[in-house]
Amino acid sequence: MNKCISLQEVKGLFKDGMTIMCGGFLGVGSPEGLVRELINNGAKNLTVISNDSAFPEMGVGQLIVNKRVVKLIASHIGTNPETGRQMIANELEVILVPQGTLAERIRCGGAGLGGVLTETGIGTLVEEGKIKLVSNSVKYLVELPLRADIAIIKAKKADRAGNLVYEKSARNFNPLMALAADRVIVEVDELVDTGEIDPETVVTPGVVIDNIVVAERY
Amino acid sequence: MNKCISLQEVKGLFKDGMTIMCGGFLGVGSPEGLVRELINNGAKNLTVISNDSAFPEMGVGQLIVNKRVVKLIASHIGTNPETGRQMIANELEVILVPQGTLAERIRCGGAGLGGVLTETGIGTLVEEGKIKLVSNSVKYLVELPLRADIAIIKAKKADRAGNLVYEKSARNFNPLMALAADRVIVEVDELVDTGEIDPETVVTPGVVIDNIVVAERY
Amino acid sequence: MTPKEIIARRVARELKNGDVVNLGIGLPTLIPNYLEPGVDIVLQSENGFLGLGPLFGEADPCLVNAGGQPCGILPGGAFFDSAMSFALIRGGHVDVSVLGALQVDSQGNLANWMVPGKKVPGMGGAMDLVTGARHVIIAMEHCTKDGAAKILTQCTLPLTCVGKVHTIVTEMAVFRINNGLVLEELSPGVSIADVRSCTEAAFTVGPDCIDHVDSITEHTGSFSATPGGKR
Amino acid sequence: MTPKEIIARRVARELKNGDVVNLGIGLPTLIPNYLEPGVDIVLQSENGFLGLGPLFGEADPCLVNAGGQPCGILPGGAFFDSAMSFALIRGGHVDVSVLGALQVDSQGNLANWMVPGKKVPGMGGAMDLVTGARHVIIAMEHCTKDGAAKILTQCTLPLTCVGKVHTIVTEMAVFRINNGLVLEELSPGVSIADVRSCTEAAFTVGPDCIDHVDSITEHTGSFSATPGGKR
Repeated sequence: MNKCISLQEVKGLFKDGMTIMCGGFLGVGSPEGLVRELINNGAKNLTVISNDSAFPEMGVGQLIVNKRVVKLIASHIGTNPETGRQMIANELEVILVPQGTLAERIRCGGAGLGGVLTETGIGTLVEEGKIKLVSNSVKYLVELPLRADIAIIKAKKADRAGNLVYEKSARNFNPLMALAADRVIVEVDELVDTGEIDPETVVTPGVVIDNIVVAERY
Repeated sequence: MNKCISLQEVKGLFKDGMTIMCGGFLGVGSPEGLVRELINNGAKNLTVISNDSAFPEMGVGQLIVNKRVVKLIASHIGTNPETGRQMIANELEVILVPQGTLAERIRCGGAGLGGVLTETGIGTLVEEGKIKLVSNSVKYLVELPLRADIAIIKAKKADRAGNLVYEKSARNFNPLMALAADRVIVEVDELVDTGEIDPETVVTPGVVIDNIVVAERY
Repeated sequence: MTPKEIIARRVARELKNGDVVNLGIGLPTLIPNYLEPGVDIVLQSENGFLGLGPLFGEADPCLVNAGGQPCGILPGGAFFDSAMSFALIRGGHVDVSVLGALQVDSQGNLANWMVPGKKVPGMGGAMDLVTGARHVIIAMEHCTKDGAAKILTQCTLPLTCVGKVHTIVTEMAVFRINNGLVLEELSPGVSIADVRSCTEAAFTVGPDCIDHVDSITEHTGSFSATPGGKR
Repeated sequence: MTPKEIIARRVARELKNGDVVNLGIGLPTLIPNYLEPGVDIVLQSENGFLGLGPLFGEADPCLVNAGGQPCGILPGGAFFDSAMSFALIRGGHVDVSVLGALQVDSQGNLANWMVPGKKVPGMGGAMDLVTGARHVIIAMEHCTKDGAAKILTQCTLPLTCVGKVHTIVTEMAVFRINNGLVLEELSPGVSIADVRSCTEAAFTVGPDCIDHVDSITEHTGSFSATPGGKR
């Protein structure tokens, strides 16, 4: 089972209408090479799940600018003016989710949980259309899992088995998305032989990773 | 803020009737020194939350044998005959929780979540008295958070800020319990200066740790 | 071969190269001994790691399997906490879960965690494993030590799950559960009649099942002592 | 001092040694500059670490604060993923959250994430922060740039939370929310009348609040240009 593939081989995996998760926080920890291949591949009508829409020239922001996205699920879109413009022009549906809730919904999708109860969003627009439960006199929203067809994530280093370690604040949503998609593709700066990463420091175990792509130097 | 205390100072913290979480899996990764101090301290009528009741001479098993526990919440009690005996003799209330559900309930307690939805236990005795929700045609149980007055956990190494790394399969429930109690006391084999643990490899951040005790050599 | 060895060997053939597998304690731990060459699997240990391997060198008190026995970890393994362990299990990241059973029935129900009033070890991770693993295999001797059937029309003991079992492997036969119980395969020398006599549940016979009609039940031992061993 | 500096300095006095603090982007990031000697706090950054510190040396593209600016990490810090970051935030492990506001009202409601039809940046981590942090401090200029009140009887913009704000610090005053709005402290030279003229919400005056009755509103500048700056 060779998980290592080239960016060329990645390209064929993306299809119109897919749901794509993309790691990163304001573009930090986004798989830039994979985003570029996704754009080159031409897939459109995508649903994208990401913390934010980054910047027009960075991370998932480029997918927005290139009009590949019909629906965006994110916690924040303020850094990419194009996202707001498309939303107001009704070219793009944006579902805003509190960041902690977004993290838990993705975690649920990866962990086989049917949802979580959170107080976050109670009394706000976020509660619209959601089931509410009262427990111990506190009102909670039932927030449902999120999954994707493909997750594209970024890590610092992988071994050939797919075990991953991340770098500083570039970790963010990547380890959560690594469990929450039918296919998980990781872009890494460094590939090492299986066994070279201390099992104690592995953040994402290799069994959840389908494909590894080594980032090209820019 | 000196978090480092002696076993003597720990002793006074335990009170009758408290709920105590204790890390470990069949005793592996249990804070043996803290369990011993808890026994020496004399606190009784305890509610204990732990994966299992370990063995009569190991981990929380010793609390059972010493009749300090009135209620045990665990996934497995088969390795400690005294637990079963006390349960059948109505000396001890035992609430059995599927292990994955136990982990999530403790995680909820630490993460400010009101509960999780899991399919685990549907159609079994586990569902008794619980709210059920159907989502996407799947029936789920709503499982509620668990918290404790004090969590006693075991780690391999702490820095003086309380940042923790664990050792191999002795990690288990310890990192979850580290967030889920009003006071968290960790027993470590090794204490190092703040800054000596690489921030990338910290498993439990120090801010959740109240007290650090260095294990005595046996 | 003992019945346990027959079962372990047959379960091993269910496993494909690259499968992530969780093995229950007892009989299932024998399975890796029987993997075909070229079939590499990754073992998940519910207490918090992937890459479970045999013990080599000195036992490390901090490295045990889900039964508490000292073990090893193979290159490419990873340690994690119990929440991650069960995220992997519940989330469908474990391809195969192999467990023992007290009872299993033709609806795919399983009972393996308590005998009311007698023995209540608890479910441990079993309920999550059967709920989350993609393929749930029950590996067990066909009958109890007393000769009672364990494959039933309906489980009578408290359930571990409802309708989650896919495959049953015993020393006599292999069943799939697919709108009821289907006998898929017989062990060498075992006849359909032999199986019927030891199985309470009704079952259909799959198209590829070869009946060893003339068999004498001498090969596997464990059930030959219990002719007609029904409940 | 600018109004922002006055606010940051006053918020800094709310922080106790050892507090775990999350600072919103903008004004709140000035606060660490004004900590008293002996007050060490730990900064939590919602994008995944504890021990946020000033940038020293070259910027690392993988180490940024929640606003995306390059920063540093102090000894004793720790990195984690977004689920852990918000487990800490939602779970009460962050002692103080300091955020800006568009509007805040006397029931402790906050609006700071959207202006319908105009600007919808999104809530980011704000809704979780106000829900989970033990002490929620709103740090903002008392009025809008146009002189409109931001401390209202009832927020009119979409809410970030209901009843979660504990403290409001502006360049004019400090309020606690405790069964309604309580004026606790006035900035030097600011009178109760000054505050009333810039605040839509009714408030009571706390017992320790010293009224600078004879004040001329020249100290802080920002609101002196908007006498009677009500909505």
